[in-house]
Amino acid sequence: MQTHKAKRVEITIEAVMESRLTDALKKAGVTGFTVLPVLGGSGRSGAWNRSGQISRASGMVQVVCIIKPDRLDDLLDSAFAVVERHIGVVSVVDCEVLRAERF
Amino acid sequence: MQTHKAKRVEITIEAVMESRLTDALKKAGVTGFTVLPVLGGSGRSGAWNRSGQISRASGMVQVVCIIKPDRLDDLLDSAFAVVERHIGVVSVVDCEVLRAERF
Amino acid sequence: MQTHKAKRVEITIEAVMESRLTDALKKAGVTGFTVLPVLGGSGRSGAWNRSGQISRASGMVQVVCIIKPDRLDDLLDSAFAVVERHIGVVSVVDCEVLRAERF
Amino acid sequence: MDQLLSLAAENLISPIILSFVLGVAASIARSDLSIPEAVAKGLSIYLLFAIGFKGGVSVAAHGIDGKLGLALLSGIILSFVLPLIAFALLRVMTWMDRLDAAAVAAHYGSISIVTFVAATSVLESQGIASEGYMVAVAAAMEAPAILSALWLVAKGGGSGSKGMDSTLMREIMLNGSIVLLVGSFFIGWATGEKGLAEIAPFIVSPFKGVLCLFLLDMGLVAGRGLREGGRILRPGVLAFGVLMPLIGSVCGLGFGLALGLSSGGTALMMVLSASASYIAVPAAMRVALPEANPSLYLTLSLGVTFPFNLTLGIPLYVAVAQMMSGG
Amino acid sequence: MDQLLSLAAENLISPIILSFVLGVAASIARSDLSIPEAVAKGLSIYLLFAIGFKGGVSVAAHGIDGKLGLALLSGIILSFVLPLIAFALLRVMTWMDRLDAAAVAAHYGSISIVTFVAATSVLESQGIASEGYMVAVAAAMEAPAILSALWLVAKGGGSGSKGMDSTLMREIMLNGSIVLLVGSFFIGWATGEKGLAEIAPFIVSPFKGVLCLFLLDMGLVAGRGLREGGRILRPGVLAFGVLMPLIGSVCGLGFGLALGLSSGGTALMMVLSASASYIAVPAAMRVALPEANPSLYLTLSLGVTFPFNLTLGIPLYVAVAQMMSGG
Amino acid sequence: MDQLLSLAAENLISPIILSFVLGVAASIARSDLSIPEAVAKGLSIYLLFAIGFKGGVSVAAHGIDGKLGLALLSGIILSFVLPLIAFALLRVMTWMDRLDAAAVAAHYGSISIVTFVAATSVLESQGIASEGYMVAVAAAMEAPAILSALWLVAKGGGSGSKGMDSTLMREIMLNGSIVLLVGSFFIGWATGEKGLAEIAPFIVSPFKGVLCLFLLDMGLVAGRGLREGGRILRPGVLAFGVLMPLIGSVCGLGFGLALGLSSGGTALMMVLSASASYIAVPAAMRVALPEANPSLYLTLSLGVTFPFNLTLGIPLYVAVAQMMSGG
Ligand SMILES: Nc1ncnc2c1ncn2[C@@H]1O[C@H](COP(=O)(O)O)[C@@H](O)[C@H]1O
Ligand SMILES: Nc1ncnc2c1ncn2[C@@H]1O[C@H](COP(=O)(O)O)[C@@H](O)[C@H]1O
Ligand SMILES: Nc1ncnc2c1ncn2[C@@H]1O[C@H](COP(=O)(O)O)[C@@H](O)[C@H]1O
Ligand code: NA
Ligand code: NA
Ligand code: NA
Repeated sequence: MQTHKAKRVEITIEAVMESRLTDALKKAGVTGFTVLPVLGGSGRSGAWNRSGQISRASGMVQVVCIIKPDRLDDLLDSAFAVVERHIGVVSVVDCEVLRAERF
Repeated sequence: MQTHKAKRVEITIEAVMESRLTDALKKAGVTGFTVLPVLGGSGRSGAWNRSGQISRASGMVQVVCIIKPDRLDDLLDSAFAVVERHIGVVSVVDCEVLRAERF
Repeated sequence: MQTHKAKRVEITIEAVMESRLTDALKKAGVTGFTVLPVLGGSGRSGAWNRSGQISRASGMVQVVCIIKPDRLDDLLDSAFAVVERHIGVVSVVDCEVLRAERF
Repeated sequence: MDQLLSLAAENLISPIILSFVLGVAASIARSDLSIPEAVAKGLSIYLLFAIGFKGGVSVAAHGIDGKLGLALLSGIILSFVLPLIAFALLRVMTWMDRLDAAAVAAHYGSISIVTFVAATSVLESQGIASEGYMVAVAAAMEAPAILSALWLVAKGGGSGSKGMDSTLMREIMLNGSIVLLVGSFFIGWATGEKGLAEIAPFIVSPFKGVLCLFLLDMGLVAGRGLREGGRILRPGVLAFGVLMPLIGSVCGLGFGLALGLSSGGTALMMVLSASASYIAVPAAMRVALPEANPSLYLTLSLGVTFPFNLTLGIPLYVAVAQMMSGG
Repeated sequence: MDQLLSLAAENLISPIILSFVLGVAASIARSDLSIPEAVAKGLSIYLLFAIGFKGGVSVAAHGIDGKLGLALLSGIILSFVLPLIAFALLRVMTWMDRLDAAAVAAHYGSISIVTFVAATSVLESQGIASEGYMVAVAAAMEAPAILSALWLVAKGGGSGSKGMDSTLMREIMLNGSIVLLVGSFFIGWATGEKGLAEIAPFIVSPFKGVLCLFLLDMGLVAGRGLREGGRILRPGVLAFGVLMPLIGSVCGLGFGLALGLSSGGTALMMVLSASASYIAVPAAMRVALPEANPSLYLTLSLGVTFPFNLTLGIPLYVAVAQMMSGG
Repeated sequence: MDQLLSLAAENLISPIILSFVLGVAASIARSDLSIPEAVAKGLSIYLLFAIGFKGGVSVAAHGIDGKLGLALLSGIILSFVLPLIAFALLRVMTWMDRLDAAAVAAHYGSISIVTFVAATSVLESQGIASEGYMVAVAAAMEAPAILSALWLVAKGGGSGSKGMDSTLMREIMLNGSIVLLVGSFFIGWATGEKGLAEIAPFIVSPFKGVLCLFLLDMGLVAGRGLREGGRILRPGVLAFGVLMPLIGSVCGLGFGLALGLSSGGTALMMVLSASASYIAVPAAMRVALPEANPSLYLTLSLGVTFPFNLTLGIPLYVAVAQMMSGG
């Protein structure tokens, strides 16, 4: 099957920052992303988990964008501007996609 | 630790198509997969999110399969037959796995 | 944007083993990880899904750790000690991260 | 007329309607108020179970009259026929292509169970009796409309339709809400008043309150849909969303009178015909007509027709049913 | 006998049982009806809280008789001993290996709290009183069976057992359902009738209705298990799933009579002994005996023994307890 | 004094308090008892809807006196001013830097709606009336404190503050709990006693029971926070967590007396001033002051001040309000 090179960017970010991040992505011309729920985690700022929580203060989500390689830098710049002072993790993986016209 | 080359295929697909996709995967001899929930997303067909929804019409899930590299084409063919006319994203990443006998 | 090489390890493991795994990771000096929920799946031990379940016996979670490449072996050793006799999948992907000082 | 207006006004300031309005307003103002998906599903399971059970108990109490079979048949006919009317209207009134028009039409042949629930609670508070088996009629009307719509697409060349296969057929017929509604109807029927007495403090007393929260949620979802899909609501489309329920209700009225249903039953038949699906049909359309535009049918059904029925439609249908059936 | 049959029949057409049946039927027919995990957990938290609380209130009202300690001890002994019987039976009646047999045996020594809840509601509707502290006995019986099973594996060479460590021990003893049951028992005890009066409209009146929805969910899960794991139910295994609760109930009866419990208390002791765990023990087995086959123990416990107890077992145990304790 | 103690003791052994204690104990003992996030949110939606609605109904019943506007204004002033006091205290009593102190201070100017709910249920069970519009005051007090805190940071050089932008402002003002509280307040007001009668079996009778489960959940979350964040509770910090609510309550008392509120209303004004936010403010702080340490403010607010108010604070404030307002 014909596949095409792309980048899979995964941004783990505080739930309160989700809409700010996706707005920034849209401004940077990123048209597609998927948001995954996160149950809990641990990092330099300690451990957390969502069970029983009602405040959005302590949850995170994972935003996954698959993009053409040449769009990567724009995306990282705009994502970085949002996560800069916040906790969270940004990682990039090389991938292959079907239906390249969609990205 | 001894690891083995494999492919990680990630298919983001409408929830209503999940069982059709997994049936197709099983027919193609794919024996293992994991289904992750998706909270929301955005793409050419607009933005969506699951909060408060009761209909299955507008949700998506992510199906992740790790397979031996030589099985990739079969998998992609059968996955493509299902997603072809539907919205959704298929991506493939090179990975290494422990316990290769399981795949 | 400046990125740094890292490894993304994804461990799909039974929910009952989650705390044992994360304890082992912490002992091995892994300081950051994220836990994702899993809806269902299928493997050699059959198919399962969480809907309507109240027992923790049949669910799984996905633990994702991003680490410096040189820490990979320690991580895999300690993860393997936990998953060894259990069902579950461990995969490793090469990735790039922003803010390398965090890993 | 005066009575009708005051009835509508009274209907409008009920906690149920206002909860829906609150939801819509919160969404449109972009508040982050939201009800978790699991909770919304839990509420809908409660409502389906309760309404089915109570319908069954009422059948157990009043016995089945010969009309049950005819009522079911009428529902099925309506569900088959209404999409044809809707389709014709859409092609005339809007710019929709065949595929989109068929997908929207399917929704209007099928039914909205919450509209039905809201109508039963209006009937109750006005002390108007109705046939308990109307919930079975509701269940029977869920699916046929889908077949009509697929037939419309197939007739037009079928491009865009993946058509009906046995898996989809099973999915539609055994869709969770139909099974729960019919199942609890039979449980209510089998256990009767005695069964009801055991669980009434759960399914009867708090019913209206739960309905409020559920309508709050529907308002939130509808408001989000309007915010995002509002631009599809060109005048023609909007007009269809209000006209079609009126036409549906007239068809329902005809069948109700012909069958000699009680005035409550006639009103419910009107409500079912006037209402548009937002659970079963949208999911079926995603499978069978994946290229039809979901925001068209979701916005119309949930954002236009549902609120219209909830606020103006139901009191109107109840008043007309009473007038015409001499209730 | 006649009375027993009519009692069983009456039991069978209650909303509670029929809800379970609906769930099983929906699953087997592959309907997509499902209750979200979060809602199912919410329902179980409600039931545990309510049953624990009411048990505590009843102890506050009737005082503690000297039998509480003995009843707890009896429960613990039963939980230790029943797995040994179950294990022996399994090795004779089925082809299971040591590991699987031990894992299954653990389930039958422990208890199913929903079976207990269903039994209390049968007792209530028949106006049969029981000792409030039976919920504490239920909690005490959850864990010991696990130790017996691990001992059985260890004795046999231990291959396959990761054995008991302090983490697992803590997890089992402080498992959510035990803590909630015991905690709410103490809250009920401390606040007594006055506390109950405050929250009765929440934990008493809607109780049976909530139980219906919960059993609907259990039916859905059990049906799915049967659909997927049904092939493990060879005749020997199936026979075990029905025989073992009967044997358990006889042991429970012996202890109940020996202690001089009320007929309700004796019935509950029988129910606890007859029931098989499906929450705490399966989770412990995944940790301690990861190589044992989960579909064996889950299908047996939830797909065979639970429905057997729910439909035929409970009325039988109640009738026998009344007969034997002269109630 | 004696009366106060017995009142406190009585308060302490209520199911509500004990449920919270059970949650804390279970968490600290590392039990895996947990309430799913969706269920916890569902419970909080129920409580907000019910308390808002009942407040509105009470306003509909007793009419609005001229004090409503003044009470709202008082609330807003208190919410603006209390953070300044809290900030000064924190800088004196603890080693916190400017940023952390401001973030904590914001919480104490704002309010905890569950503390408010618990207080209303104490008032109710003692038969003390209060102004229905106090829920509107509660809503009005949620946000201003955040502005004060950001001003404190900006004044100090602003490093660490991303400050207030219009998006954040909208998020805070239209935050889900404010919208639901105010929205249901208006629904209650509009539909009055008649609306209440329709849904009372849902929002009135089971209210306290639902509150128990919600407090169980809050106990679980608070206990987890204490287990993980307990080390931040140095003596100075701990002392602040108890002293600040007392100071807040005195301020609230002043305003309550000055406005001539009923003794119940005065008590609620004290409770609002004494309580610390744990929903809206923490989320706003993560956005606006991301570098402030969340475990400081969450542990203090939920792990120290909330339990203090729940157990000792509320009975104290009620007693003082009654004494001072001659109730
Ligand atoms: N190395 C890592 N791998 C995966 N997730 C991480 C990692 N570090 C941090 N996270 C996630 O990001 C959150 C915040 O991290 P931190 O900023 O280090 O406190 C954690 O709670 C995790 O959910
Ligand atoms: N580039 C992308 N990266 C990640 N997810 C995507 C991307 N494009 C689409 N998606 C997901 O697939 C769904 C449907 O996409 P579309 O077919 O473009 O409307 C979206 O709502 C997203 O959840
Ligand atoms: N090849 C695979 N790709 C992705 N997930 C898998 C794979 N194999 C197993 N899994 C997951 O791991 C669980 C246990 O697998 P198994 O040990 O094969 O029964 C399955 O239910 C899946 O959720
Ligand atoms: Na219709
Ligand atoms: Na047992
Ligand atoms: Na305050």
